[in-house]
Amino acid sequence: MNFLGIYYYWVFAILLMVGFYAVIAKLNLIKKLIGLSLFQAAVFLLYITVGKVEGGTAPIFASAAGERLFSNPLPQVLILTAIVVGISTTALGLGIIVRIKEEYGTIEEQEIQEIDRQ
Amino acid sequence: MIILLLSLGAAWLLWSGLYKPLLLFLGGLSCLLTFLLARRIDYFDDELYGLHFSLRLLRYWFWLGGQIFRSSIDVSRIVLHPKLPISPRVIDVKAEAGHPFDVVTLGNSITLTPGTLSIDVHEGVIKVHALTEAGARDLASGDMNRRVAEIRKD
Amino acid sequence: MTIVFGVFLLTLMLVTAIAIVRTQNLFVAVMLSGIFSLLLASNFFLLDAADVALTEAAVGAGISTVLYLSALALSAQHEHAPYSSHRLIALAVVSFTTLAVIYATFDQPRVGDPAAPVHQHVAPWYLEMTRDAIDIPNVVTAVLGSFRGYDTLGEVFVVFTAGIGVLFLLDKPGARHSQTQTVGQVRLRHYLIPRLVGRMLIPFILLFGLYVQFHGEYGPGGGFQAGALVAASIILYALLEGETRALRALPRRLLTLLIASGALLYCGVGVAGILLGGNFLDYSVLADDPVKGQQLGIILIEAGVGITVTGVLLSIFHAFAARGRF
Amino acid sequence: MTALQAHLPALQVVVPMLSAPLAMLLREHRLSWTLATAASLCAFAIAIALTLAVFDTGGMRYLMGSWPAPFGIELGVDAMSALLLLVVTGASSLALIAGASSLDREIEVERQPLFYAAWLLALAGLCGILVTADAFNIFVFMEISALASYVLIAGGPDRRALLAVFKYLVMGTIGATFYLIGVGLIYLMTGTLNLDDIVYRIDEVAELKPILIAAGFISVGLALKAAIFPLHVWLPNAYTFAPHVVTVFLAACSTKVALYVLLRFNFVVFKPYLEGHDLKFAIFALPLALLAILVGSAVAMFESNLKRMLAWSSVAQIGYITLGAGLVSVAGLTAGLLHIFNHALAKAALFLALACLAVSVSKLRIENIGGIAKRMPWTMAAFVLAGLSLIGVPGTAGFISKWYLITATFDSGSLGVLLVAVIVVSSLMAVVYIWRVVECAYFREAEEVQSAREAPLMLLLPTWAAVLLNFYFGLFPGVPLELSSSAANLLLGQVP
Amino acid sequence: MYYAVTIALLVTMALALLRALLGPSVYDRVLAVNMIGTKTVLLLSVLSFLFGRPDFLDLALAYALINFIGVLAVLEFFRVRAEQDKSDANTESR
Amino acid sequence: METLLDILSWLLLTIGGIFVFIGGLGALRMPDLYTRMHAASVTDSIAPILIFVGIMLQSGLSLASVKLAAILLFLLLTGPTASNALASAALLSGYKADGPAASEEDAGK
Repeated sequence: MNFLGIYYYWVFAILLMVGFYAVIAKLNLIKKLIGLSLFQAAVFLLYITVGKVEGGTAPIFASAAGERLFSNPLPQVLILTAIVVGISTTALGLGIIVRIKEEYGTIEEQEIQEIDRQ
Repeated sequence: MIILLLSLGAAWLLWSGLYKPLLLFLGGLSCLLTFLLARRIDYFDDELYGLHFSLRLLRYWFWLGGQIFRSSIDVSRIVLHPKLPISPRVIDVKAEAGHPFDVVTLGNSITLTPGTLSIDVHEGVIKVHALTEAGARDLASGDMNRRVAEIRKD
Repeated sequence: MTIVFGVFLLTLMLVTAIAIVRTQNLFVAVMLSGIFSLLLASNFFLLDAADVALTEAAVGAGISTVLYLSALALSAQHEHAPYSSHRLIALAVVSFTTLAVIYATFDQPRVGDPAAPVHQHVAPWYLEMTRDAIDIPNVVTAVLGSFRGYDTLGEVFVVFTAGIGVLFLLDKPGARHSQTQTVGQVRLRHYLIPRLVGRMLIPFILLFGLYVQFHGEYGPGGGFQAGALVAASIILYALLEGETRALRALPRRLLTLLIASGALLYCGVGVAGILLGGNFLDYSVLADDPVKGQQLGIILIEAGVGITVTGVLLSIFHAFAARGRF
Repeated sequence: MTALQAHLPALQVVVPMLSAPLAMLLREHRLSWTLATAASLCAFAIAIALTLAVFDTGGMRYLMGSWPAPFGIELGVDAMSALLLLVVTGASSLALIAGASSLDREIEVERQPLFYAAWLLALAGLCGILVTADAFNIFVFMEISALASYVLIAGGPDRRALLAVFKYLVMGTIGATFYLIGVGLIYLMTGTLNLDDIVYRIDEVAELKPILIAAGFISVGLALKAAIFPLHVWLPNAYTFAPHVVTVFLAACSTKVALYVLLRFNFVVFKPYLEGHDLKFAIFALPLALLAILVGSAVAMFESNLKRMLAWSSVAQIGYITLGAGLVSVAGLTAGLLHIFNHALAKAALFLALACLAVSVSKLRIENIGGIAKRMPWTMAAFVLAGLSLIGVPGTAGFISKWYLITATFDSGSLGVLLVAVIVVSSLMAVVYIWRVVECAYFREAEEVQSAREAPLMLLLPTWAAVLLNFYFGLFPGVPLELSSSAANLLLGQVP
Repeated sequence: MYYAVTIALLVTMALALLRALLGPSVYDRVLAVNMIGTKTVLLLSVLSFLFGRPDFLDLALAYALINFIGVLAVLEFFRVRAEQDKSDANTESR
Repeated sequence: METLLDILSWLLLTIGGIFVFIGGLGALRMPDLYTRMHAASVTDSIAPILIFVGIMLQSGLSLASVKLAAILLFLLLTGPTASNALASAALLSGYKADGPAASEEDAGK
């Protein structure tokens, strides 16, 4: 049980790594952005994992739920906000990418820098 | 239009399952809002009127369910067969019913039935991809086509 | 048993994530991130976060896929050079970060341990106070709307900023408007089946969106998810019938108004709190009975969130679409 | 009025925030400029009122939604936030006033309402970070201000602005996400998000690994946002290609606010409980600060694009601030905080002068401004005087903070001499790069600037206001000094 | 017994994911996305009963809906691209 | 009666699960896109019907059942529509539909 629990944290760490790596090492701007969302998704996972209570249920009082143990609502609230922030960043980033493509004709970082150097 | 409004209302009531005055009020508001928007997006042109909830439709559904079950087993047998005995082919089916809505019903029924897949609809002719020759023959016999056409016959 | 499911899903997620990074076809990457989102959302659901799961599905699998696709339609679909020359440095930085994170896991409390400090301090208070002071079933909505309403205000303004930003960037006056008209008209009109089925469903999707909006207090849902769903239904219409017709139904001017009015509504409720003698965002003073006031406040601010989100998402979509191709 | 007094911390954020949608709705760019400026001035007035309140009572607390502290979100204003609030709202107001005539050249009239809305949001976001006392709330407002500043920078007319913004966006998001990870780990261990409450509860778990890692993540994330030395790579281009008044605003504010959060976390939250925190902080901060100072100044010396030159100088100045903080003493922190204030003054004046120059010179490169001083005497005079403040000539604001910095370093023992040497060397470098400009503008033959005219009054006025403020605070450093010393005492947990 | 269904669904998701990874054509991947979407809807419905919280069926519906819109968006994407290729032949070669 | 319903619903659920699995397997084993779609449509049509009916029998005549029915209806409407959309998109971009020898090239250039 304990191992399985730790597994969540590790997956978080590895996801973080994969996303972060894509952000730093990739040259394609869209790929960077996708990496960034992976990176953020990892953090979402961390928070939600933290909020889970064993044997608990979603923190919504309902007749079906009765008097059961509830999971922690706070991380969920935080992540709701964070998801929204994430999509906003993505949208803005995509907007910038579209403009870059129009101005430069490419979305590869290296090629853009070459064009600028000329 | 009234049908839409009624079905929206019914959908809300059944879905919500909470009958507090406030929520009922909000529900009414939502239905109205949806209705207004539906009008704005030209929801009510003639292509769509064809929602006939009749006994015949129900009967068709049951028949279709049977078809789905039968052909599902057929396809499953093929999938589980070590050699994958398939003989795919494409045939054209001309829809007997003329109304676009019925063509859509037919097209979707074809897709819904495993083993046949409608890939393109053009002026009442449905291009169908069939997994096996038997499936293609079945469809070409026009049983489903006739039944769909019958739904609307008054 | 649940945790086994979770582990299974997590493993799938890992595989997907690695595949996303490895593939060079951007379209494939976008598709895979759609899958990733769905898996992530299922995981959230397993971890009892119904609201978050709904949001992740609406945002990750829905809206962001659409946005990525529309950006992709405007740019290349293939990466050229896969990695920068600083690949090794990157790897080193990343490994270091990961090791740090893994190091941190050693002293962490077991996942789901009810005695962990996270569940001790503030959380029980929220559960209790939601029952007493606000009296709505969904604790997440209560925390979101009232206890931490200020965060949510910030969230709305983040969305608002993104909307402004995309409009500012892409709405350059006189950019390719003539071309849009002809290209945008065709859309999926040719495809009979999707068009008819889609159109038949639009009102119901819309209604469902509004349902999610107004049942945020009772079940999973709320302004943001509702906004995303409503926007999705209009986007569906735009996909089926063309940009121009969608814009005719909901003109830009109206969308701009929506964006601003939602944000204003939220802020206005907060200011009303001050005017009526409470603190900013204090809903208790909105009605004679504090509990009723709280409920009223939450409904109002959720409406504000929903309106803004709908407006912003649609504006962003149109801004991308108006660039001519998608 | 007294009734409103209690709401000031909330209003500080709400006024610009509420104005943003309105500014967007106003279709006419003059109207929305007026609204934005009015809101910004109003925010400045609120900041002054808050500062007075801080002098009176030592600080203010405000409960959002009237929910009690660890559960709801609490706002708190103390000396440190008051200092930064003054800087942020003041710079925003000055830059906006200057923007009336400068921005029309860079941004189409139709898009200006959106631009002003974004400006107000950036302002609201920065104020939001400064007044809040909640770890997660800081994240939210950090993202508002960050997203808004991306928009502002992307308004730059040069297409290279786009790539610069994209890099900034990626870096900024990484920084924010790191911060989020750190906050998550803290929350995991303490179960609370309120800063004061964290301080109270972190005691029991402080020795555990997650807290240590959290401290690391938060520090690195914020360092990225604050452009502390090796993580500064996004800054020069972002500043260079932004519209001129945006550079004025951002150079004075955005990195400083990130520094503020960094200092707050490190000193208030982690310092008392993490073993050897002082030492670790100093070990990381001091070398980086020194490198930043030297590298930033050196690059600035050889840079011929004027804006980029000043941007690199900013990297160096951030180094000064970190240096002050890295000393981990009251004197050092006082100097660092004071330098936040004074550097903002000097940089704002310099960038404003550049904005004036840009009226007549299309490319702000050093080759292009030969002999311009004859054509634009007021502008260049402002540039020179502000440059003096940046160098740290006695009588200017820049001198005060450098003086304090030097005294603080002398107190820190044997290392002190080295540090002082670095400060002096970099000041000399500053002389060099300012002098290059001066030489070019005053003593070179006028070549292609024949048609140059003096900048419009609306632009000169704020520039000169900033310059004069440099001298005012150079001669009467009372207010910022008092604020920064009580803030330093607060950070180190000593009763003043 | 819900467990059995859940396991079947999860395994199928894995299979579909495998299909998405293998490709070979982009359409296969879209098909896989669609399949995973449908499976998720089923999974959610089953799980909400497994957890004894049938009120979460809302989620399942929302997923179904989003999935549908996503696939249509992809279709539109293909259409746009086909048109693009037609209009400028020298666009990105393969 | 209770037990009968139980047994029936378990039966349906199990068969549904089996069909789901077969569909997934088929999608993996089949040689080309269209044939894979046939396999996928097993999971899209029969499996939801069986599973949802199975759950409905469990939950009895309640609002949950209505919701389940609505979701089922929605799935049955959208599933084939999406397949059709996908198939026509593939056809449009020249993905060959005749026989198993369809090109294996990556169409997503």
